[in-house]
Amino acid sequence: MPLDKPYLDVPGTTIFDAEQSRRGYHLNQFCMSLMKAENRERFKANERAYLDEWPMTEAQKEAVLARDLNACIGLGGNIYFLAKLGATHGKSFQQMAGSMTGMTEEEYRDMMIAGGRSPEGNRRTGEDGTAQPHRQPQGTSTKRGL
Amino acid sequence: MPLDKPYLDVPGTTIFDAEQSRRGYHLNQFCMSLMKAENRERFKANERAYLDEWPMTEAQKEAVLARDLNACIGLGGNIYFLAKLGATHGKSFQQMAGSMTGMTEEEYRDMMIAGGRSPEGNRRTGEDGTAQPHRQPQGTSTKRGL
Amino acid sequence: MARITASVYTSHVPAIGAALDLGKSSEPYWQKVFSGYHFSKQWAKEHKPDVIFLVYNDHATAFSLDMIPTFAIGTAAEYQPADEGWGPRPVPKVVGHPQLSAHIAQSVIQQDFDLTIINKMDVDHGLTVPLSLMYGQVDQWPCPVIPFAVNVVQYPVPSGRRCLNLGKAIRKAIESYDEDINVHIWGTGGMSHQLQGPRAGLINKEFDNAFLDRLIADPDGLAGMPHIDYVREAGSEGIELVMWLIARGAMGDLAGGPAPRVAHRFYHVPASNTAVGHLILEESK
Amino acid sequence: MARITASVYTSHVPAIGAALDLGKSSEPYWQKVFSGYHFSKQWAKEHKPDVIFLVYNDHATAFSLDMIPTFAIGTAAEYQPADEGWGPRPVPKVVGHPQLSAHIAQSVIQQDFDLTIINKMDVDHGLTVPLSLMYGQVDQWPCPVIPFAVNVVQYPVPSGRRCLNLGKAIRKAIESYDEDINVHIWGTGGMSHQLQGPRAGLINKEFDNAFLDRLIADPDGLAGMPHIDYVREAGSEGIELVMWLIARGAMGDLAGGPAPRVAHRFYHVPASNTAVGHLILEESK
Ligand SMILES: [Fe+3]
Ligand SMILES: [Fe+3]
Repeated sequence: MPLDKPYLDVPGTTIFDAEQSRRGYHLNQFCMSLMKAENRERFKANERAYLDEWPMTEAQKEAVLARDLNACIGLGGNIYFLAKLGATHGKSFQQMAGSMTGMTEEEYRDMMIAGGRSPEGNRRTGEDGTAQPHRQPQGTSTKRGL
Repeated sequence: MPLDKPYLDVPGTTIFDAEQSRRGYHLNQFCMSLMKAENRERFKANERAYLDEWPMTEAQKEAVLARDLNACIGLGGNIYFLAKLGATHGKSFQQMAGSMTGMTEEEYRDMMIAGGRSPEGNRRTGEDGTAQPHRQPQGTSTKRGL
Repeated sequence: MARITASVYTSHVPAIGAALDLGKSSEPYWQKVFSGYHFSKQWAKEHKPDVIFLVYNDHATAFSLDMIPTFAIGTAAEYQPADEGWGPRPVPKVVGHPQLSAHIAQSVIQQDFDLTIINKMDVDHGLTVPLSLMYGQVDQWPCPVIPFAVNVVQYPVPSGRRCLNLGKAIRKAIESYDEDINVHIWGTGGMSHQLQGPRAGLINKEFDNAFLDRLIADPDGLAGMPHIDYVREAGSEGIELVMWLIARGAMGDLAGGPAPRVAHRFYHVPASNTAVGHLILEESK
Repeated sequence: MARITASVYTSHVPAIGAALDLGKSSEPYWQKVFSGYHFSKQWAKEHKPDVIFLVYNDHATAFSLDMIPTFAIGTAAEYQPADEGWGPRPVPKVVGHPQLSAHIAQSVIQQDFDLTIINKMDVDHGLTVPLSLMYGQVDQWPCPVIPFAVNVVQYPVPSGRRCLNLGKAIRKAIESYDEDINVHIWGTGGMSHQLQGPRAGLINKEFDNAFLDRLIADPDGLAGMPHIDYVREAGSEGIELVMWLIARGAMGDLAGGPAPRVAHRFYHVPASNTAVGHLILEESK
């Protein structure tokens, strides 16, 4: 029997397991490089050139350039690595998380102040909660990425 | 009760435990640096200057300069790290091991070909085997270090 | 003989660190968070440990994908606050306790926990935010800290049961240390939160409060909860809560002693994306 | 379903690699060593695995004192031969098996072994010398290899019992892999040797041969031998022999099957400072 992945039916959620880690290795290691101030400067000066130093896929590079965190995660990125990308552009974890929902910053912040997203309807794919695929995007943001 | 160190009564033997590791941290990390060819060249060009880049004790630096591996081990060195020092000077593990016994290279090699050092009398300090403190140095080598 | 006298549990939300560091702590939003730690700061003054054993997770800071230890114990003399991309937090360096940590490493490995020993690493918000919450803005932390990092980033992470048993092993290790010192053990991370995808922002107050109840009164039962329940109920990053079981496992009731005393309990939503939970348990005298 | 069909045990003396690499293998001194592997090379041609799970120890090569994992599994696509100070060995790069190794990592961590996952490392003589001994001088190794590194450098190292149980867990992990592949598991290091101090050069033929006997017929009893016995009897570096118990633990008799068949056994003193031991066990059909 192959090993269980009981987490594949959680809506709007990608668990960072060995398979995702393999897929996202270079994308995530690129993000780690942004922990050095001089690398952040180099990246900001010419993003494309900096990305081209890494053996990432074209899709990964485009997702980074678009700050499309959902796309990054789909391509093997992990939020703790991607956070370095957000940090490089002065973004907070709240802005990063919100950018993946379709909500504006205000909409997302207000949801959190009101108690956050309910787990009701969001435990399993096929229910009717706010995180389900058929209810995306959730807000009125017109921004594609972070 | 403090943790057991049942290995303190083995003659002629230093077990590399956390305490030794702490003592020898910079000495061993210096050795690791010799895994890069350019560092080996820099070290060979001016050993003292290279050593002074490391926060090692003076005793550790002197033991390295003298290639005195027993002294290095007493100061927290571990043979697998020290091997990089020997390798830098083209020495084999057999030459390194032999250098710690007082034997010449030939004497040590001949002992190994004859079946190696017997464990008899060498299991516990206070017995009368060849590794016991009162029988050092064992051979006729006049070299102090490796 | 060293002894554990208390365990402390708290979320370690990075935005809390930022709020403190950027002088926003008097804003009403953050006041609600910090209000839960007023008692704790006073308690911390009255209950000063000699060493803190601090369980946390590294957030892709010291450990990249090149090397992912399940359990890593710091045995270094000191640790610098990490640059996580915003620049290092302006907090004191963390002074370690090489001797005690090496002792614990030796004992716990001999109890069949396969630790990775770390002599050089920077520590991220997972470790420094709890210190800030308990001690505020100081020039130096009040005592040495032993960092203990748990992998909760890449699956599979260690099970709740493994974490509880590890706590028991840590207790044994500390109690076998030959010096009369007072140790606090902290469990950090959580509570419910999710930082990714269309489900970002998930919060589950019922789950969190039940978790606190069971952590106090039924840690052994709680340790049996599978990972998938954390993910489904508490969000993908809610899995950090397994780390609280390590600290809980080190309390005396799980070694046959009396139940610990609840000195303080606090729960608040939100801090940034996260539900903030906080608990102080004292060993009964 | 993947299956383990054989386990191979061998010393991994660096001087053996040097003898091969420097063209000294026809010298009488080395012929005595290599004679023990003639059978093995033929056997290796007739019993070609799809993957080798290779248990070895890193000799302060990939792991400095900054980070010392007790058990580390490689999940990378490839590994380069390391420069240990003499320049890299002129041997092929080692191709990994990311999918199977990630599967094993997941399964074994869920069986409560606290592995460190490694995605980038160079491999030293501990891994490449056994490959050279079994496959000779080749342009590429005949199959992918999963490196599994055990800390036997800094004490405490894992116990024999822990190693045997880890082998059992690895067997379960491999048997749960959903592809019909043939896996060999290798245990390397040892036999008796000491590389340090006035006791350098220690060799204990009686101990080594008894170790081989018990490894074959009484692995469970052998697993109970404490570290101090290895040190006293087999020299400070003889402790590497605990790694053989990992490979042995993965054989079917410890999961209720029949005893393995001894395909080959060899013992010789010396290679450089070390007693060379070698064993091939096949699963009974
Ligand atoms: Fe966290
Ligand atoms: Fe070795």
